Amino acid sequence: MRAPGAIKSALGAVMSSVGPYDRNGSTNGHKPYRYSAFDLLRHGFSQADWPRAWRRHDPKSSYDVVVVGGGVHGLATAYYLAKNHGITNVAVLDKGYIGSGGSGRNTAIIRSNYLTPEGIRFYDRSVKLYETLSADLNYNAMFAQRGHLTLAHNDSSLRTMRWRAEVNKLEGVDSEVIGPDEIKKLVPFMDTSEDVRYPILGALYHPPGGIIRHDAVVWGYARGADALGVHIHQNTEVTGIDVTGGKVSGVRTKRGDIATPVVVNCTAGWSTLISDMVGVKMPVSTFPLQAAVTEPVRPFLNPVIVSGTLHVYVSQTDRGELVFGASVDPFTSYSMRGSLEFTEGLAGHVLELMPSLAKMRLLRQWSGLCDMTPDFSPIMGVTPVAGFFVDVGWGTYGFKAGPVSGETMAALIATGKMPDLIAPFSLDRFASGSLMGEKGAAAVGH
Amino acid sequence: MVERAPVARSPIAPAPPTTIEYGWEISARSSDAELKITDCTPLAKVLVLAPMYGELARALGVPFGRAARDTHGTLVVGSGPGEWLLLAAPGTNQAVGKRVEVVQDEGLVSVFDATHGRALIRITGPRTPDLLAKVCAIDFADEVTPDGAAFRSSVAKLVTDVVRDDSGGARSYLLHCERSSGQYLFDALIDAGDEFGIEVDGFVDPGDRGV
Amino acid sequence: MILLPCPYCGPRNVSEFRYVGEVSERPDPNETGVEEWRTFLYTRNNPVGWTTETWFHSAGCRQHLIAERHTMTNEVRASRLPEAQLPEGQEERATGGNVAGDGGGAIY
Amino acid sequence: MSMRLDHRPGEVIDRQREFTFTWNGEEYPAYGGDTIISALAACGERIFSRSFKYHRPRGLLTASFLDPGCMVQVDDEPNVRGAHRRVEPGMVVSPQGVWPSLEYDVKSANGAFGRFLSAGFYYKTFIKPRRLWPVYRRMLRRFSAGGTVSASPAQDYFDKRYAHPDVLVAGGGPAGMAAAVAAARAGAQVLLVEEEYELGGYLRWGDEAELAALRALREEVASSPGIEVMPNSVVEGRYDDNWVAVMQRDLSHVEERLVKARAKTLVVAPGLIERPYVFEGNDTPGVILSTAARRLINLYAVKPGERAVVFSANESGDAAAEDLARSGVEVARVVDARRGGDIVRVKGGGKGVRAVECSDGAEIECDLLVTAVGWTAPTSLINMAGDRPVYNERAARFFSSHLPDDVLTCGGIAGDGTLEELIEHARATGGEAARRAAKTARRLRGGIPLESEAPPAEISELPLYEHPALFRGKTHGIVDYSEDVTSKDLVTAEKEGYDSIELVKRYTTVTMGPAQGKLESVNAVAIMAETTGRTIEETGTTVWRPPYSPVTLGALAGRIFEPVRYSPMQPWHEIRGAKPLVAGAWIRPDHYGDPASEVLNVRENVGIIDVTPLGKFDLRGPDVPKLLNHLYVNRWDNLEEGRVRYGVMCLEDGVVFDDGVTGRLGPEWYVMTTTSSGAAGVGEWIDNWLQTAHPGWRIHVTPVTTAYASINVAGPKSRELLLRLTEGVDLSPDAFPYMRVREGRVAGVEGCFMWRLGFTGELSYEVHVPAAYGLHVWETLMQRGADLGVGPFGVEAQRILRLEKGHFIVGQDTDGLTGPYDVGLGRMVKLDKDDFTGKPELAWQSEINGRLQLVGLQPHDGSLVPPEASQIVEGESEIVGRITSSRMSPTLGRSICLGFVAEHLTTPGTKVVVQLPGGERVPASVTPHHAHYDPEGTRQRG
Ligand SMILES: Cc1cc2nc3c(=O)[nH]c(=O)nc-3n(C[C@H](O)[C@H](O)[C@H](O)COP(=O)(O)OP(=O)(O)OC[C@H]3O[C@@H](n4cnc5c(N)ncnc54)[C@H](O)[C@@H]3O)c2cc1C
Ligand SMILES: NC(=O)c1ccc[n+]([C@@H]2O[C@H](COP(=O)([O-])OP(=O)(O)OC[C@H]3O[C@@H](n4cnc5c(N)ncnc54)[C@H](O)[C@@H]3O)[C@@H](O)[C@H]2O)c1
Ligand SMILES: Cc1cc2nc3c(=O)[nH]c(=O)nc-3n(C[C@H](O)[C@H](O)[C@H](O)COP(=O)(O)O)c2cc1C
Ligand SMILES: [Zn+2]
Repeated sequence: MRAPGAIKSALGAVMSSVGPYDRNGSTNGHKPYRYSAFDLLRHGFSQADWPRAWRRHDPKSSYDVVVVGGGVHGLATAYYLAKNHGITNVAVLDKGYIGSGGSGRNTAIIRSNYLTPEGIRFYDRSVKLYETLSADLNYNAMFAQRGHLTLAHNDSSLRTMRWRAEVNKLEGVDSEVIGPDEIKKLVPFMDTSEDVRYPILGALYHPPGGIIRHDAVVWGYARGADALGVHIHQNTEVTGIDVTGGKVSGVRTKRGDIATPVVVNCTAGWSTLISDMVGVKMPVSTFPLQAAVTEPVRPFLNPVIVSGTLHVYVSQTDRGELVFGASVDPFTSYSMRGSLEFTEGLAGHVLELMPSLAKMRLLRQWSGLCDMTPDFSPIMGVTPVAGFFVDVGWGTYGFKAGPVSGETMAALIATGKMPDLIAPFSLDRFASGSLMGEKGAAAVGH
Repeated sequence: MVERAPVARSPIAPAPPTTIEYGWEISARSSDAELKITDCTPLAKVLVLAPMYGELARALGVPFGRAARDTHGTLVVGSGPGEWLLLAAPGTNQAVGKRVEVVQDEGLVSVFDATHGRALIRITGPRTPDLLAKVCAIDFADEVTPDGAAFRSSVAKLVTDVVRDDSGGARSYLLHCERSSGQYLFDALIDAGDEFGIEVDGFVDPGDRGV
Repeated sequence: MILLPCPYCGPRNVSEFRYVGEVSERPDPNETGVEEWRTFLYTRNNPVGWTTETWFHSAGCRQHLIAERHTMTNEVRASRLPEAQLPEGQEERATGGNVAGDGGGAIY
Repeated sequence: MSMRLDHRPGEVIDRQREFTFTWNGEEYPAYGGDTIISALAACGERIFSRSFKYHRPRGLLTASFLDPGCMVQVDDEPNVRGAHRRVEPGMVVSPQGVWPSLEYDVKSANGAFGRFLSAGFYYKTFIKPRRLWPVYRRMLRRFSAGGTVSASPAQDYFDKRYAHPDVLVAGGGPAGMAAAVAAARAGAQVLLVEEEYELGGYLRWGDEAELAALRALREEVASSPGIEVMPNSVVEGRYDDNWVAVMQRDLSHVEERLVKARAKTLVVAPGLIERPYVFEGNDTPGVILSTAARRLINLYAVKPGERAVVFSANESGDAAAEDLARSGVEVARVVDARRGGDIVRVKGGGKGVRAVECSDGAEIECDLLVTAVGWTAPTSLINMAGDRPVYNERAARFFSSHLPDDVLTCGGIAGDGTLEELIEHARATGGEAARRAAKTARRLRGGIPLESEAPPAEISELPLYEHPALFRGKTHGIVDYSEDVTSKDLVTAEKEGYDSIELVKRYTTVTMGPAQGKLESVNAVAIMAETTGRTIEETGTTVWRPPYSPVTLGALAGRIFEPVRYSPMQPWHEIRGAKPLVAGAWIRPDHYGDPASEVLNVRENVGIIDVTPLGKFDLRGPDVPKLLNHLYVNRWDNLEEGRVRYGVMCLEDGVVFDDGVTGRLGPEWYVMTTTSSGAAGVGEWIDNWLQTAHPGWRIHVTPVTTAYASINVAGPKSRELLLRLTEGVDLSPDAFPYMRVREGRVAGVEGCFMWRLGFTGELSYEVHVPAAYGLHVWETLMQRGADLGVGPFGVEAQRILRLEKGHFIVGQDTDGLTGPYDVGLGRMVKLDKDDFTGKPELAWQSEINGRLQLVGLQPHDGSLVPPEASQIVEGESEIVGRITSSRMSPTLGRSICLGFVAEHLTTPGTKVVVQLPGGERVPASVTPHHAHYDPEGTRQRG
């Protein structure tokens, strides 16, 4: 595998060819329009139009960096390339509308209480970035840190919860195992009695966890990146990548060819298709993951609830709907049609936790694609093809990592130096057999 | 040196009143409801593994997917590829097994007494297809699963052998599952049959009729 | 719920089966090198389109089978027993439909 | 004020059955057959809810299930469709989400601020200061829509069933009925599903000719054998391979039942949904659709108002005008869109419509505006079947473009025509559906399609009538009633850059409410097309997804089937008050009151434990040693008859997967045991190896986990106890030493086998008894061992006993990356074997260092039991290990542990630092062996 340094020089070469950057990124940026309560009032009175959150462009013939995939990862990468490194000649390409992948379909759970120290540090940085994201982007993503409960229904998952709690405390992340009484206080609707099929023995309580308005994160990054000069091209499917002399030289799209020395694969569920274009084989399998919402009812559920044993997650949005998720479908597929088995299983499991919800009605189910890796951890960094970067393997958990991934991938691309936070997630860990221990938790605690 | 004769017990708690017969504790209840459920676990259950198209297969005379009675009244069920389940009167396990063992087959043959490892339930009555339609995704229409059809599928989420074995003109099915879940399956069938007025009927040795 | 045609039992709900995964050749454990073996362990083709995979009929005949499925439509166009198990000259029996002889067909 | 009319020919109310119910705290009269809303409307009520964002008063709009303003709370059930649900005597119905009351709602002040609450306003504000956001959020949450759920567990009964219709017809209007009859006549078994309480569709509120046609069709349906009719039931979804979900609501003994149908052919005949018109004031109470007016008048005999304006673009509007006139409503004006007429806005207020302003400047006073501007095709079901609907400009609605073979359409969704034409087309469709179903039936049964099959029927296409394209008038109004989204919001959002239909949907939440776009979608698309200058076709629609209409969680869950497993001794455990432990599907005794004394009893006397859940496989055939060699890391081809051996299995990635003992009972007969939780996985894994990789091996594998009841008899007096019960086995230490297996009779039961092993560290026999006799043997052991002090012990005591002996548990003392070398089993791995699972990985593993190692640990303070998962640390916060098992040892009177430590800490005697969950740090030492008790194993070998 090529050393990261090589990428730096590759990018360096292009950068000199396109001339020096304005560090403020204002060469081709425009002045961002600031949202505020005052503005809202002003517009309310004048009923004047708001400016576009991001603009449309025709694709240029070349960019310094082409990001494939307009989800949270791609957009955040572009945003931080521009903001932190002044690299603004960047295009983000998406085959559909921005957020049409997992970023627009996820159950929006944000937390950092992973199992391995590496995992915890990485996701904790993301939570920190999320905490200030609305202010940074001047776009309210409505991060609601209502607390996150992972239920334990048997000894072994309780043990895993404790394990996670202990490692988290050592990493300075707030996580604690609590008992059924405390759970009942936090969630009065929960059936904490002992004589049920899957009694609740305890839970891992993670107060900083919560949910966010996922679309707003996507739009906020898009708006922020656009303001710094990044081009966002929707309905622009990448159909091929050109490699010359072992180096990336351009991408082909349904809207024409684009020359570029750097391609970043941020396509999650479709990521092997993109990597296949340059012959980089990845240990990724695409599984559908489904979710559903109910009709709204008055708020009654504050924290986010996850039960690994019952394969179900529940949270209530501020609009009053319950948002449900489950584990991935039982076989690989690129189909997003969804299944009845999913809603049946889901409803059964939700009612085992909260039997009094039997008359709530399921409103809509949908499905997204997840790029699953063997060790339940992402693949980030360089590949054997110079200039071809990957930020994939986000599986069922990658939305929460959007900000930190963008920040670190941008740093890697711009500086050629591998940030410590993502070093453990490199593609070569599979060949070297140093898989991440999150699988360890998955194996014992589901 | 052992004072008490061993008593065999089904995994399904017998509906009172109970009695001991054929060495088994069984329910002595009798019902004349239209839809009946009986715990038939005391029947001898012999499992035969042998090549799918060998001598023994020919001798058993039943392919996978079908069930039929042999001359001894034993119900021979083609329960899997290269797998047969033989159901016979209580206590005849050894005899049934011996009858099979004498057949010469080139391939590997194994004969097991599965009496203890499995539970066996019979449901009888015209509405049995409606009951089964609540717990099993297979089509119970005559054209698809006629009398004598046998298959393994999921019944109330449990892997179960199902045999259509009409008795005396009445629709009837045998359900055969792993022992430890016998009570579970029995309860699930009663729950599903509730709306059709299902009742428990005690076990009676089918005698000469075989199973 | 897709229907998966079991070579023995006929078409059944996919929920009766367990997905084992893409068919992949196991390298000779005594010859293999790290890279080849780990590729076998972890890397899959993950195509959009037809793929050949192993399934286990866990709630039915308890046999493994090989199916060709389209990963976009989930259509299954063929299924057979694992190669090695095909009785000689009987390949045609092992594709879809009525393989279990007279009785198997009664099962759907 | 009564709005009830005299008898109508098609009315569905039963005037003989009169009763009262409660609405908003007051009693109201109703007739049988009334919906909640028709009964209220008959009493002159016009406001049934408040809108979600602006809290505007809302009344009737569609008078059907979809009616967005008619969601009410019935007892503890939220979001009941008041315009669909039949009212019952004594029902307690209340408005939702209003405070303090329906008439006076303080939140409606929002209306005045509406201009500031444009779509997406919340993304633009509450950003700073950050600490105030949670406060804003709580405030926003007050404004959420919907009713209330109560925390008291519901006792409702729901269930499910499967169905296998040849032809499933979705929609019981004239088209659906005709298709069903034709299919049945062609020999198909038909399931005819109708969302409303009776068959008939729009014919039910029609004129006399239509009512006559309705009677004829109903008669045909009733007299056709092979049609099962499900009224008040909804086709909720079409999934892959025509797996169709139907929600049946008309049953007496269950709340709702989910019917899962494998339809061989699906006929989609849902008719058309009438579309509202977008203009200022279009959500004012008193603005209703033509079909709503016709339903109210003709089905419920309710007069919708006193003085009406009708805005009509089609026959439905014209018919409504006639119905109104005939029922004594003054029709002040019919504005005909076909002749260029249009309406500009409705003036009104809290009480409803006051006047209508027309495009010619006329302002007409009235209390009712009826609109008939066109239809939306409910393409939801055909979309789910993979179809992308296309827009037809002439008919001004969407049509299917490409349907799979097993889906057909008829009726309004397929085209226009006279009733006769529609019925004829439906009959042809029904016949073709039956023909295709017959073909599928043969395929499903494994048959080969016949050569001489009937050729596909020619179904002539229905005509398409020209319809004006009317979506929005000259003013802005509500597009999505339940989400309070206006056309202005859509225009604004588009200008802000949310310029595709998918983005505008998510930004404004248009179509995301309870009707899921059935009322709103086409208007939203049209408005987007208008602002972007694209066509409706280019703009496209959003994705329709299941369910067709919202479905209760109870019905989706149905009866909860979760198989449970019990051992034959369970009745005894229950009588003895064992604390149950849920272990996967198994329910096991955790302990019988005091695990510590159960441990001591095993060490001092003899204890018996029910270990039936241990996975057990009967292996027969000449090639069993090959299989064992392949599955386990250690060697098996040299196991002699009568012996048992412990083995460890790894997966191909070299991670420990399962362990257990396997014994050789005969020349070609072995029994393998696995962990209880691993049994299923190991079984499938064996099947996989034998069926795909080594089909030539002559082996029969049979799972026998519960064919045997398994009882471990452990303790110094175990031999003495067994001597009293066993026949045919010489139990003397020389004849039956450690790690041997013997067959014999126990407590009079034939066919038992037992082996000696040392999991507990004591002399012990694991006795395997034909399961039906398990309880008998167990009871006999208890009886005959009374004087020896025999007692039961549970899983907890067993865990302590094994920890005292230092045996690890797969899954507890190992994780998803642990290899055999990490847990001290390196010596077992026989790399010189030709092949076994994980061999290459284990070969490489044998050479690497630096992985955490499993060791025995003892806290210096023997009274302190560090909780499992306590971390072992160095320095500030560096993690160098963790405790995996930890208990107070009753035998040693001190705490004992197993745990992982970094390689440099493995030397016996090394002091490590354990951080307790409270943060306190305590010292512990690495012990010389994993075993804390009798490390030489003299007791178990005795
Ligand atoms: C139902 C569901 C629930 C989830 N819940 C959570 C959760 O609660 N918390 C959490 O943290 N994570 C969750 N996830 C995971 C999370 O959604 C993803 O990991 C994350 O959104 C990935 O973001 P991304 O930007 O990498 O990819 P995506 O958002 O998937 O973006 C990839 C983009 O690439 C585009 N693309 C693909 N191919 C091409 C091409 N050839 N040319 C151009 N563009 C292309 C796609 O159109 C898509 O927009 C969930 C996922 C799903 C499906
Ligand atoms: N709707 C009218 O008022 C009206 C008036 C005049 C003419 N027409 C024309 O007559 C034709 C109507 O005949 P038709 O039979 O197609 O429609 P229909 O509207 O008469 O009947 C369709 C039926 O399907 C039911 N339905 C819809 N979706 C369902 C689902 N998912 N599950 C179960 N039931 C469902 C509806 O409740 C309705 O009763 C159309 O072409 C229409 O233009 C209609
Ligand atoms: C967190 C979250 C909440 C959602 N809430 C709703 C909702 O209230 N109503 C709705 O119709 N859809 C809701 N959706 C689903 C979307 O409508 C849509 O199904 C999803 O974005 C997938 O897109 P698709 O269905 O167009 O493929 C929600 C989606 C997410 C991720
Ligand atoms: Zn099968």
